[in-house]
Amino acid sequence: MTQPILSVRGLNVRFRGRGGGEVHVVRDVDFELAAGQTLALVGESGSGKSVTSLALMRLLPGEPRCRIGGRVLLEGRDLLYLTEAGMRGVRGNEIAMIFQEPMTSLNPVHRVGEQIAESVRFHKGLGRRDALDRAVELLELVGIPDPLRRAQAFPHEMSGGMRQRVMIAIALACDPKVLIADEPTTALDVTIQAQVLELLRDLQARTGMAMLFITHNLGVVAEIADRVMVMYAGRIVEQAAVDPLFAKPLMPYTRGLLGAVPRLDIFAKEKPPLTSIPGAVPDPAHPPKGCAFNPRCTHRQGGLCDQRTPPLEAAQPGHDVRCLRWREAMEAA
Amino acid sequence: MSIQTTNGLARRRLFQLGGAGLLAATLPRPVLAAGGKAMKGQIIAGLSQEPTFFNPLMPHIEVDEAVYWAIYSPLWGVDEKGDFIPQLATEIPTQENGGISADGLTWTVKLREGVKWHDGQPFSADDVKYTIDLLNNPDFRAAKRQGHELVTKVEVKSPTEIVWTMKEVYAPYAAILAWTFIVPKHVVEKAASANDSTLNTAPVGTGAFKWQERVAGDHITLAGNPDFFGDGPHVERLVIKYIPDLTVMYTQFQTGDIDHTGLQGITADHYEEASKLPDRVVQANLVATIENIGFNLGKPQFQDQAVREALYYAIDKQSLIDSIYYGLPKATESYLPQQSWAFNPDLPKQSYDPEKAKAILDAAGWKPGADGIREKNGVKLSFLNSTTAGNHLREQAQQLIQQNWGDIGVKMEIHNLPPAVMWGDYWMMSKFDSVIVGIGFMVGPDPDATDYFGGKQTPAKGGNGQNTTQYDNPEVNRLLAEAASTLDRAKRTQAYKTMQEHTRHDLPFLPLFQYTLIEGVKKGLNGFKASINVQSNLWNVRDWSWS
Amino acid sequence: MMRYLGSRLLQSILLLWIVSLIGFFVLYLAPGGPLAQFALTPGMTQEQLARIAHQMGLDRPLPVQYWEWLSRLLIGDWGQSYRDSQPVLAIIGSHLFATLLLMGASTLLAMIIGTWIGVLGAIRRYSIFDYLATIGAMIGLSIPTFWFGLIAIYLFSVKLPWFPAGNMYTVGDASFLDYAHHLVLPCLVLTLVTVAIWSRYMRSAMLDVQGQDFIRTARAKGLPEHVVLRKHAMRNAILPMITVAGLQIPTILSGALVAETVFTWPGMGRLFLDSLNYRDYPVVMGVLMFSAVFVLLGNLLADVLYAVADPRIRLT
Amino acid sequence: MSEATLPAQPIEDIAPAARFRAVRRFVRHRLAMVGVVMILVLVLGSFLGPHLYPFDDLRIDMRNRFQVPFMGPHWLGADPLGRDLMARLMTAGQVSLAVGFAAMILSTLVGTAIGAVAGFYGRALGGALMRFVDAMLCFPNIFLLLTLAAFIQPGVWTITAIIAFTSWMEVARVVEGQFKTLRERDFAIAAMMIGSSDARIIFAEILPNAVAPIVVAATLNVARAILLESYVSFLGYGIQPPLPSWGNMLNSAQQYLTSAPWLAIFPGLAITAAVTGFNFIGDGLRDALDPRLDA
Repeated sequence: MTQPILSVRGLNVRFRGRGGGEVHVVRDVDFELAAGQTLALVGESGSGKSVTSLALMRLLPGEPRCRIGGRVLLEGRDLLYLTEAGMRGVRGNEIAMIFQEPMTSLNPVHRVGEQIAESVRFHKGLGRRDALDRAVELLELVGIPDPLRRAQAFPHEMSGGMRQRVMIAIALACDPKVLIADEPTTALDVTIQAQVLELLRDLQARTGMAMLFITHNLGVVAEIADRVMVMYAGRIVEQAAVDPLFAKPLMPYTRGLLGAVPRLDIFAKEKPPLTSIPGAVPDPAHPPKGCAFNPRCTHRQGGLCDQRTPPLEAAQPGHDVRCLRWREAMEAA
Repeated sequence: MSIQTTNGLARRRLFQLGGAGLLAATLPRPVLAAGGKAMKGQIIAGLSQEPTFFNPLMPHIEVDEAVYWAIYSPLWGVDEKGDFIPQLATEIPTQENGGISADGLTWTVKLREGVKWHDGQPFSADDVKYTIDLLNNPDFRAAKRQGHELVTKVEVKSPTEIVWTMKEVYAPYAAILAWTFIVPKHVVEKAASANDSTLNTAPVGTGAFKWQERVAGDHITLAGNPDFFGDGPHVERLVIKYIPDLTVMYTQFQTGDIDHTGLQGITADHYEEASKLPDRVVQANLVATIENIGFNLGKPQFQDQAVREALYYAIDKQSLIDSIYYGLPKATESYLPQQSWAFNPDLPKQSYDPEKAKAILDAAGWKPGADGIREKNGVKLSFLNSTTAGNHLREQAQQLIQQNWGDIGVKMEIHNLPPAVMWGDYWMMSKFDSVIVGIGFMVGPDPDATDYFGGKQTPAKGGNGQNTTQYDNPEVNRLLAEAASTLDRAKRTQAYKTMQEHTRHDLPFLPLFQYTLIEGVKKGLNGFKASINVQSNLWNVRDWSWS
Repeated sequence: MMRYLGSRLLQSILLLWIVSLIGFFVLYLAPGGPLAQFALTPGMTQEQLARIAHQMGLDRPLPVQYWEWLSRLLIGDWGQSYRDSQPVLAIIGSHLFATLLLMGASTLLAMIIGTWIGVLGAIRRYSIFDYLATIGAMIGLSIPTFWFGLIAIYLFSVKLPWFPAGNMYTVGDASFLDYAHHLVLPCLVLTLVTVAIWSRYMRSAMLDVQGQDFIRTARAKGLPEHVVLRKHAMRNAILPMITVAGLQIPTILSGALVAETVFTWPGMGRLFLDSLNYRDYPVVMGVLMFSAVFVLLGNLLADVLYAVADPRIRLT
Repeated sequence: MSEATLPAQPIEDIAPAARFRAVRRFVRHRLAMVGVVMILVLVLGSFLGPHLYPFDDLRIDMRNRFQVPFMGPHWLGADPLGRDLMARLMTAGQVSLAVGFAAMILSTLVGTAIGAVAGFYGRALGGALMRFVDAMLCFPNIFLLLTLAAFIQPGVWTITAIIAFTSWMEVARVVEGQFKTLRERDFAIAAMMIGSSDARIIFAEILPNAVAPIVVAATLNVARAILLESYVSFLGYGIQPPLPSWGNMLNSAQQYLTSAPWLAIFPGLAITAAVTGFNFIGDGLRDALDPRLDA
């Protein structure tokens, strides 16, 4: 692996409720991200993926409502120790982010050109005119036809796919080193999804930026990611390159997720039955004892899984897993 | 007058040399206008109600009169002593001077020469005839026709002489004329209907002040009339300021924002403080209004004279006056103000004697029932008492009286109404049980009160008047008629005095006190004279001047 | 747009008609009448009063009177005051300035203060400030305006003679400063209520907007907080406030009536009360209709402004 | 920052548990509890107080007129007729609170009925009713109230009636909105399918689901009614003396503002406390019954 651009060590996020109790939503997350690389962060809703990404951007509410611990190193600088002004210089400039809901992520009262230009003006010190020119360029880059006219449009005058392209244009405005894409395709039609993924891949190839791709859709992961990180109840439970993970998932949860993906793989010898994971993500305020997944786990072993919290162990080089019984899974595979 | 004129003329020449207009506008010196009057400064008079209507012949409220006295002139006015003073007429017609014929039916009035209306038109006998005829015109919305309707024929002998004949001798007519302002024929005639003439909003008169402007809801500005036929005016401007809140009015008097507190004056609770103010002159003057409790004699509770008498004994009148009204009003037994020439000072004085009250009721057969309320033949001594809502002091008085009467086993409930309801059919058609009201019973400066006490004057019985208590005493009726139909002051006085004895005895109303109006003027403002004979103490504002 | 305005105007006219019906019949059927005030004029008699009532047309059947009033209104004749025989519109006109001055000044003040309290409360949600502002607003909404006015007079006019207790200006000194000096207390009193309403709505609008995704987008762009706040959050939070402002007009008018009474401010509210006391029907009806027009136009204007300010809205 | 980024909360269900949760939320609402205590104190004070307090509210005592609070036999001082201010405040409290409650009940009934009919039937009838509501809302409420007050003989019941008549419109609007949406919901449609009568659908099916906003509006209406009563009484059109209400006590205190300010201060505090109390409760109820409207 090349020198990482972004390196996250021991990231912890705790929220304090209004009642005073503390909820630990992200626990000891470590990962690294290199230029040109795409890391997928996968998990169900409520697993802590989005909080992780917002924590990197420091977009979570400040203390005392939310405490972030650990280190987030961007080319060696710890973002968690930057001043708020310093952090603003990073956001949208060195790390950019696109969100799940293109329908609501754009400000309805400003023209899209202005919303793109705003970022350039602030970070690059461009004048109003120049910034707008740049916005038009970006719109063209993200494949919006007639960009000159579209720059004058309001968000509600555009379709969802278009708006997501605008969001991407905003994110790319300052040539960021890292792009965090938080479920960028989830809210879109399937055909549009493919186009947007294609666009992201294409742009990444052109700019060489690193991408942290957050999704709950493993189908999308296979399309875009180099490595995959599976998150459950605030913890990384499995981490590997795409192929080994898809080929040989070690954590029952990952297997569950894979089982929940409808496959259109016509070459598969035998179609495995479509399964789903019973139950729901645990309440982070009251995590179960032992392995967080144990109440839903089909491989759960009483007296073990509900007693001990499993550590993250390297099953193979580059393939980490957090399961007390991964060896059995390994053998079975 | 003559000295002033010469002096004024001399000065005027002086001013003309230097450009009178410019100087007059910039220098705080006496302004000398065409008529050669010395007018200096302005007077700001505060009133707690707003004068809004300026045709003096049409229905209006008391406060409007403040403006009328400044703008219009009657044939003769009446001063604070009750004497008539010639205004548009050169003398007061009497039988002695031949102005009134021996039979009392023909009046001849000589008018002042050279009087001009504010718009420059000359005043003449035609205007007087027009005014009297207009009052008798059935299509005209006259405020009152009393007296005028007895005039049968009006003849203009010359521009300065007018003669009319009356159906019968009617003594109060001179007094009524003292309150009848003459209006300009040429102005009223212009309107399609006399009801809608420009006089209603922009009056034109012959008085000491000319109409300048009105800012509705705020103030009225009148300008000194340099052509006024009499002495005065002595100020350039009279501003009548409407200040609806008495406390605010007092504050503004304190701070000097207003020079005079007019109608409603200073509240009693501020009197002591006000009289100590430096550079202010504060007077408490008795006015013609008599506070009284009126009984509806049509109701069974009040038909027994013993009840009315007992109720009178049960009122702690002196405490009421002393504590609620700060001792300022004067207890009275009559319907007339004590300044009136017909006032009878020898009426028996009421005393607070609840025991006697109880005894009277016991004797008359009004025995306490199970609930402690007295009753007789199924009639309970329980009734409502009404007044206009919002009069705080009177509401307190009501509550005190309520308690006084409760002590002798009489239940009085307070049932106050907004003025627009109170003075409607409720009052006029005698729908009340009892009321507590302040009424000026006189007709102008004349002690005639036929309207209030004449047996035929009860609207509820189809009569034409305001005898809403439904009082009907044949002797009183006779005395009232006799007094009105003679011009002999001595005979009239005797009749009214006897009549007051009757009302004191019969008690169709319980006289409580004669009101005091506390008015203040700034020191240095001369000429203020309180008078019970008019409805506004601005009546002689033409004579007011700054030292 | 034109069609929208047309239909709104039609609707407003319908509403005004209902308003006129309610107002007219309630008023004319109410006991008492405009002539009662003359009853105590010396020499006034019942017969005379009846004659005057007849000449004024007050003895005709109500529907006839209503029809006459309405048909005159339709050709722009609002009638004449019984009290001072001026045209009703002229009377309203002469009182309008005072009310507009008071309403305008206090609304402006309330908007500025209320907006800031609301915004600060929203961005420092659950802070001491927010808590106090919330309680303060609730109390502000609960204090009777007139009482607050009385207390204000007692404190700042009686005990500390800083401000005049009433009137709009001093006779003879109608300078700007003099007006301003008189305006302070009534404006303060009227502002109290509106500021409370304003800050509450502003706070909730801000909270609403702050939860929106586009605010996160703006932050993710690395924009400074004040830009996020002004350009993105407040710009959007202001939108519902336009409607709120339109809907507040009746409340502010009511407040103005009370404040005008306490401070003897020569405006429409006091005109209304005085006219009601005298049963000056044409003026009372005039003020009622005028305020209804004012309210409806205010709402219409708010809707139009909303459409101008929010590109998503098209008036159809 | 939005709550949306917090881990997902369990979804609200419509089971009795939700009702329990609403009660719990209400009880935990600090301001609402302050409000409850304030109202309890005022209600108990007004209705029980007179039985424990040594002075009568109507007894005139000229020797003690204008007695300053805490400086004589009368705790909170005495009025111009020497009547005990505290006793009068209690009687006035009975009147003002009763008017507030009664007006609330009346306005809620009227508003609910009209709103329900308008929302349920829609179309011409509903439209006509709602235009009437709109027209009523065109009047600034004090203007309307005063006009109506001129129409009636002021007394406790008539004042209550006209206050109710000027404050039912908001309830009607809320209920109409609720009915419009609820009648399209499954349970209402199902009821219509099986041929339930309109009355049954309105009262048994839809109304219970619209109770939360009605309760909130009703609570706030008590506050409003108390305030409105004080306004009309202050302006001289409301409850007439000698029966005291907090509003008319202020009316008569106005002229003694400089010499006896306590006559104005205490009734004003009482009104403010009562209105604030109900507003607090209303706010708490809104938060408790409808967590989405968290503002």
